[in-house]
Amino acid sequence: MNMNDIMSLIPLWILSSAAILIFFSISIKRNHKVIFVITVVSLLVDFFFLTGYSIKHLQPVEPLLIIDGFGIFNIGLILLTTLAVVLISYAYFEQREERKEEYYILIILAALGAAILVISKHFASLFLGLEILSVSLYALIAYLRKRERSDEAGIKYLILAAFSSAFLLFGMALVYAATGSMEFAGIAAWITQAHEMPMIVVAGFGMMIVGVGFKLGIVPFHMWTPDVYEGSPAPVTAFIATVSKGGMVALLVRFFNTLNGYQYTTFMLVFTILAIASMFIGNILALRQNNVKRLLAYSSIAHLGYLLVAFLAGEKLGMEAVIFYLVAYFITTLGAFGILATLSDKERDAELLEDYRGLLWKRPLTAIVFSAMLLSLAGIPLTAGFVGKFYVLAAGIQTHRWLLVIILVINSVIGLYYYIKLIAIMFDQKQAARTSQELHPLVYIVSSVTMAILVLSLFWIGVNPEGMMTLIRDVIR
Amino acid sequence: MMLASLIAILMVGGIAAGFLARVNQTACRWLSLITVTIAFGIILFIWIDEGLSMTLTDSWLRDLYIPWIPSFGIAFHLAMDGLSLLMLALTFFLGILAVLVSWKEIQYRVGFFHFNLLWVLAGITGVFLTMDLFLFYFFWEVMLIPMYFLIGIWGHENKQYAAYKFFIFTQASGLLMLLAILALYFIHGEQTGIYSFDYFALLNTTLTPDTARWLMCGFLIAFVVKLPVVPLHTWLPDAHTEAPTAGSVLLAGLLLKTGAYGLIRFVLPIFPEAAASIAPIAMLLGVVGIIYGAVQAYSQTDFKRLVAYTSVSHMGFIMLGVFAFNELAMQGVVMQMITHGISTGALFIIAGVLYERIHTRDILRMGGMWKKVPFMGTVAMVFVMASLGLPGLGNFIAEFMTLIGAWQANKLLTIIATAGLVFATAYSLRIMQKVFLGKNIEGHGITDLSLREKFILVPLCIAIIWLGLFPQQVINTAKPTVANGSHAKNHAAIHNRTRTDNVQYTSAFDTERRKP
Amino acid sequence: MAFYIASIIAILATIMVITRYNMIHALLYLVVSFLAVAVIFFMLGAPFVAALEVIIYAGAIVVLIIFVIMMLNLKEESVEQERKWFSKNIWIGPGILSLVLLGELAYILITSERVLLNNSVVDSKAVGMSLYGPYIIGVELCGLLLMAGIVGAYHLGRQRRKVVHRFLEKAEE
Amino acid sequence: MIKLLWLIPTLPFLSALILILVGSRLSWRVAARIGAGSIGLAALLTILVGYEFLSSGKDAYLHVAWNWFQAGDLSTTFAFYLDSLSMVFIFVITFVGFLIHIYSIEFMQEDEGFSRFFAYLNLFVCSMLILVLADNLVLLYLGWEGVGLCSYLLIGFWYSEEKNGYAARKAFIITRVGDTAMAIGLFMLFTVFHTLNIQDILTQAPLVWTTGASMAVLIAFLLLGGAVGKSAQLPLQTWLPDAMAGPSPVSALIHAATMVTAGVYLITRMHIVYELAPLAQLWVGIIGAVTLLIAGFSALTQFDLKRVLAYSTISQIGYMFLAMGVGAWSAAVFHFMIHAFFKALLFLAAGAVIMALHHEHDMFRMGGLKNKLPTIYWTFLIGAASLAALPFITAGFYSKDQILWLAWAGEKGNLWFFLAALTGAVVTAVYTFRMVFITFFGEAKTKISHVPGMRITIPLVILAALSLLGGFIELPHTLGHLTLFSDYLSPLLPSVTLKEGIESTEWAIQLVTAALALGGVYFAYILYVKQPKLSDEIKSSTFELHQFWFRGWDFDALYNLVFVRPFVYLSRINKNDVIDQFYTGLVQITEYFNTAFVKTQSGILRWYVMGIVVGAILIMTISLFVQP
Amino acid sequence: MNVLPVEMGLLLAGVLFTLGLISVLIRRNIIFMLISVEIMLNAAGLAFIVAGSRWAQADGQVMFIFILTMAAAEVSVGLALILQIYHHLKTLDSDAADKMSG
Repeated sequence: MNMNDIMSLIPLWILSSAAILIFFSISIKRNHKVIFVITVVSLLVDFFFLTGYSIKHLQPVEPLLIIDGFGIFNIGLILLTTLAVVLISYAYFEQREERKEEYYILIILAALGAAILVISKHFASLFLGLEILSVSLYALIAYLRKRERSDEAGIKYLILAAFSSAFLLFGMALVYAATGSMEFAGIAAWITQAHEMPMIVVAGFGMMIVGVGFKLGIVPFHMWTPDVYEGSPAPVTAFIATVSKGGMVALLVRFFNTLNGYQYTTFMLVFTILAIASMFIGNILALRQNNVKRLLAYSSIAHLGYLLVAFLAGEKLGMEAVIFYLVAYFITTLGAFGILATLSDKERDAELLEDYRGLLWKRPLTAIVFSAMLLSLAGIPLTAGFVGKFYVLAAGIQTHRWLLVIILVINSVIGLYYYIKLIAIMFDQKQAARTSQELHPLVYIVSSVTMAILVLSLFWIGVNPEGMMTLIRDVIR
Repeated sequence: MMLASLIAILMVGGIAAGFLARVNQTACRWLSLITVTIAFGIILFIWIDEGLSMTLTDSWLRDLYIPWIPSFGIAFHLAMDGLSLLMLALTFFLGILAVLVSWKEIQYRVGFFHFNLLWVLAGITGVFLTMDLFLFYFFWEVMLIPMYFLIGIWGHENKQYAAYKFFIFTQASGLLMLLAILALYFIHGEQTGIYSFDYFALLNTTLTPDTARWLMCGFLIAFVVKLPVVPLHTWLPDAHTEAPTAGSVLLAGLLLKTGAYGLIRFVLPIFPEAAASIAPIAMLLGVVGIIYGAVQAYSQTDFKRLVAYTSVSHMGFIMLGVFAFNELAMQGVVMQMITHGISTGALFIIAGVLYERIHTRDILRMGGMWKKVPFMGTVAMVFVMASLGLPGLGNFIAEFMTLIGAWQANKLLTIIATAGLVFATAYSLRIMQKVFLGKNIEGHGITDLSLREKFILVPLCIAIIWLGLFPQQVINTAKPTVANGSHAKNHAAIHNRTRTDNVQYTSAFDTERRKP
Repeated sequence: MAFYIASIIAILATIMVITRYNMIHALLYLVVSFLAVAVIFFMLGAPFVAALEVIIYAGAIVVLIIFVIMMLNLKEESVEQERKWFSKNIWIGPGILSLVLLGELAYILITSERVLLNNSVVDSKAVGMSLYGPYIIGVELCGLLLMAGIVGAYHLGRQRRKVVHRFLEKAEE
Repeated sequence: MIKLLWLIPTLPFLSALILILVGSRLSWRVAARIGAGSIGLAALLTILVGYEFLSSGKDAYLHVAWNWFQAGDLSTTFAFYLDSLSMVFIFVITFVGFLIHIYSIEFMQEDEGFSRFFAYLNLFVCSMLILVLADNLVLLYLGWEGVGLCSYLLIGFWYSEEKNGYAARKAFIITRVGDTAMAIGLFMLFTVFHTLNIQDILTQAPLVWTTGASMAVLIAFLLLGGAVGKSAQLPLQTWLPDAMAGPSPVSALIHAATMVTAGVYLITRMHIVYELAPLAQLWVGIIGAVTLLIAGFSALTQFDLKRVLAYSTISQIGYMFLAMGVGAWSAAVFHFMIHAFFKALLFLAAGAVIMALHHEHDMFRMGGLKNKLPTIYWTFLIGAASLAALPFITAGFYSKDQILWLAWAGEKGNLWFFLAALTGAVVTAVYTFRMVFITFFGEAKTKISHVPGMRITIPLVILAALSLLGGFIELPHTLGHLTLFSDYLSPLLPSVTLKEGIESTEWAIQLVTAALALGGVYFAYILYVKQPKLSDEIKSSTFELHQFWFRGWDFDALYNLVFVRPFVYLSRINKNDVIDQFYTGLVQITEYFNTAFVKTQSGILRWYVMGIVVGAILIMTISLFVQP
Repeated sequence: MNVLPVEMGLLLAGVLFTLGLISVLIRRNIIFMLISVEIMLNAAGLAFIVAGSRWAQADGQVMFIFILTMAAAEVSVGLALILQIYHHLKTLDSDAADKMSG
């Protein structure tokens, strides 16, 4: 590890230092505000540091990591997302009778894990990144100890994540046993050399897909999503829906491209089946859901299915589409859960459909932002979600994946129903009897500003996506 | 720039009206009225300025090209020809009436209502103007959302269901169109190396017959759902019935027309052979629509539902005419688009006016209104007659030209379609009988039209009679579009014109394109 | 030969683990299984890891679990309950699924090309060099992983107080 | 003056417009002046125009108002074309129309819809004028539909009665059926000639078609369809008897004098096409012959005074069709004119009777009015005599005689036509005088509530005079041989070529006709005055037949069964749109899947683990079987 | 030391893995589930050792150490969670934790 490596890893150092700093700061005095500020500042500093990197930057940190444009972009995405989550968390946790401070350590560590994930080029770093993320999430999910559901969600996630990690590890071991390398590039080289892929490697990759699929929450590894989404505190749910899944997607893209997985019908077939199943089952499950968090969970299953369509399309356009979709999806999901968090009160999260009835008339701006987010999820123009979906369809059509594309369209239509249902409830004339909150309004300014920025970027990317597209294209190269 | 300003005025006006309503509701109504009137004024200005002297070679009136997403070859490209001009004139005319008609009816969330109203109009304007397929899809969707809200918030009893149905039907079909657009884009890109969504570029795509047919189906389905064509029509009765009056007017008057417009603007020029190959089926569907809509209309007891089914029937003529492939039929179609917008819009307004007075749409509970409201009765009579195609009113010109054109293409179907006029008579007269004639069963005591309502309905009357007696101006305006097969390709001619907008004009063909 | 004996012991012990009603018994069998695996590690030329297996798996982790069991103060009825849950039917589905999976795995492994293991020993020094050479970042990450685990466990495992009011809670701290 | 031709239809139109817009605020006096005055002016103008036209000696005069619409090949003008044929028609329309308007002022005085009535009536006159003046078929179609509309409006004038509305709609819809055929005819004409200008078609037709060309026949049949609908001929005759629901002046103007003869106008106008399509022309004759018989017999059995007249109208138009069928164009037009006089007279007189008797329609509740309403009686009698074609003194005799003679002697005539016409003549005489005798003779059964005033009697007298004297402008060879009318039309309408050596029989035919007419009157006299019991016996002995005729040969029932019921049934059962079921089904399927999938989200951890295992097995199996 | 084929080592790992898997599926007691997952992780570690042994590399052992770390962290958090759940539900039955479904 030379100086260059160390320099390249500074964003990670900053993150880990921030975690440790908070750790110590807690041991001195617990102060929510201070720790919040530390977290925000460190994330910001980290991000600004990151923007200093050139997109063309390429610095492998042998053998585990590689810092390249793609990685930098994704780390940036993760940092911003984490920042947004942290910002909406402040108001959320301020009103809860729970120690708040550990939360920030855990979330920084989780972000760090995801960051590792997106720049790893080795099984070991992949695994460690994944586990840092997971272990932090176990605690985050169950963070609100007063709620039974939190524990339930936590233990479910823990057992299932460990279970799927075991699959991932076993798969890795098989691949390693056959190829003698744990580096992506090394494996790729071995396979190229061997001309055909031995079955044991295929099986190894297959088992790894189980682990990956679990993190992505695609069918049939999706069953945890609704329960965990429901049980977690709203900001954590946002985090799971975005960073955790997005990190995995980025990893998958890197891994698959390094291996050039597109030439193997087996994997294409597997992913096609998973994509189709995810789209259908996710959307159909969401149809009559009355819990907004679960609804969003099901919708996220479907969205990952859409994402897989772009992923399967492959080629450059497909990769661009994946990343663009991811960005749009991040913004949208953060927005949606942000609203959910803002509306939550001390007792419980605002997760029932009924909580939203007539919201437009009570809190018009909130309702409009939420509607914008839902419309973006539904892929309606003017929003980022539309451009994302357009991108995905374009990628699918370019490579003639008609089946997937048609199924995507059908599912978009099914999906419309429940997004619209939620919007319709907000526009209903009757109003929910939910009382407004008692906290000092200043607390909400942070959340409100965050939401405003999110919704503006949602529209900005929806109306003028050219900049983002160019950026992504440079990143993919 | 004028074209973009049309859209911009409506959008800005919508937002402004939305906020203004918090201060003063009446001011909000006036603001939206003024906004639409300004747009109408602009269109009239353009029409008078040069529409009256249009010639075949000089058929594109205005053009605006601003690159938007260059990496996909997407541009903000608006252009106007006679057809667009007519459609826009209709749009703003009905738009003004829609604002007026809501003056008393909408007392609830006035600001948001007018915001949606103006944005629907903006979306429709965009649809009628855009010459970039991506942008077209964009506007196509943009007009749906506010429309959804109009139905879903200010509708009648079963509004949610109707709004869902409307939204899902149109979205589903729209997405299929998007697929077709994308496929066309890539095919064209692979052929020429120029990746562009520009309408004029894509016109030159060479397609194998099979591909062409599939792609056309994608476009077609979006348009026929909107039109609507039996059996894809079932969203329409619900949506029309449940929408508030302004919503029904916009739906019937304009949204349905976007489907017809799409057929003329996109399906025929881009896929001429494929369209010709399915013409018999399409015409058959048109005829089925004519008959089926009429039969359905006859049995309805809900006034608005009845009128909605008449729309289905009337739109069948459009299908029939478009696929007859001759100028006469096409002129008939254009005429039908306008006259149907006026006549059906008027009938919905009458239904709304009645509903405001007696709070029911059930025609079995009406009857004998004439004695109380002779003026309304007379007006209704005019539009009922228009809907059954009485000569002297605009609809006759439309139907006559359509049928006489269709006769050249397919005799049997034309005969059946003509027979549909008998059914049209049956249901139209039923409206008159049940609502205005007969006995006043429930003893409704109602007042005749107020000044505002007269101000809405009388211009409609005048318009429909005017179109029936002096349709030539409309025909002339539409002529370059429908009469000349290579009209669309004449677009290049506009480059040489000095009188384009002030914007730096970049050609549609030399922007930066990228092979993805 | 020793490998096969150790393997059989490991498998049998594991089977015992998964069939016990009494948790403590199961854990003891687990220790046996881990020990057998440690033997195998040794035979595979990984003495350092064999030691770690004994210390951490068989030692620390199992002890931790036993500790928790004791904390929860589980009594006889829990064994009874375990027995009750252990009906015959419960085996059918999972059994079939697992057998299919195992069969596939075995098929894949057995049909793959036969490679004999080297006899070379990778001693602790090599492991150390590797750990603190290329894998140094991994080690650091392990530290963070453990930190996450500790913070999490600390937060979740903290005894809950009866909280009357949030301000009171603050006062107590 | 002739330049003002366009004013003739415009005046009624303007009047209609004024009355519609502000009519409700005008007093009845002003409304009446506007309504009737405009027609009066139009009539005056017609006479002036006619005078100038006749004196100019030109064949035709064309006034182009504006280009209506022009698209593709189709070019249509809003233009009025005046020639001798349309001259006759506009004369009848404006003149008889004017008389009827005057009559209506009194007849409708008490009605609250007074101005509305005049508005409709004016609109009707306008449309009818456009119809006959149209220079092209599209404009003709405009008038054609316009009169249909007004007919609808006027039949249903008293709209609060459900059955009036029904009759009105029936009239409109049934005529629309014919119009549809006609429209298709227009399409075909356009396909052949690329124009719809009447004169162009007529000049080109002989060049394009040879006699009997199938296209010509087809088109002729389709136009005949339109004519049959408007003129209430078989098989579309059923609407006219019901149309009597409208006020009597309406029946007089629309359903006797003018609109119902539009079919005659159309066919006469297009006679060149029919000359080229002998088969179609033959069918014109056949339809006329059959219709005149069927309607005649139905007229025999009616109770309602106006229904008798309605059937009689159908029957008389049948004569006109018969005449056209044998190529006796001018005879048809002549009969049209005379018929317009006497039938308008009869209707107006009947209206006066009905009004006098407190809106009593049933003849058998009238009676004995001879002395109480002498003016009405005498004028009615004159009209009846003209209708029954009493020999030598009535105009009806001369016009009908011409038809009978040409049906026998014309080249295209045949024995069957002649026999039908002859039988019809007898029947006509019988039912006409049955009507006269029952209404005016015998005992008075209802009290008179309203004695008609000047506005009613003057038009009656004028029309009566015309019914008597109108015939003397065209006299047969045997009786003076005056051919003013046919000469006048001869440049336009060809005369009939007679069969070889048949002239000598003309006087015999005339004698037979005269005798039969008188015999019919006598027969009626015996049955209804002398021995009323006899008529009752006949009635009861042939009850079924009687009822069958009374119901108009059960055409209504037939159409109900074949067309109306299935349509209504179909539309009723499908009220909720069966196609929607398909989409509802899709939704249900999706919901079913939803229910099924929701069960998998049981919340039980082991089950979730199972899901992952299943996924793993799936992937492994695929890996096993699908080689990369 | 006997020479033995790699497949046998991997097969043993596979068998142990499957046994752990069965156990997760059939156990309702959360602690048992945790233990079973540990068995699986251990099996995966075994596989890594075998693979490392095949290539005579230290990487397999390094991976094992990482797995070990992760298992330890996992168990600690897991047990803490189990304590919470026992507190709430008064049982270790995983099926009792089904408050969230649908």
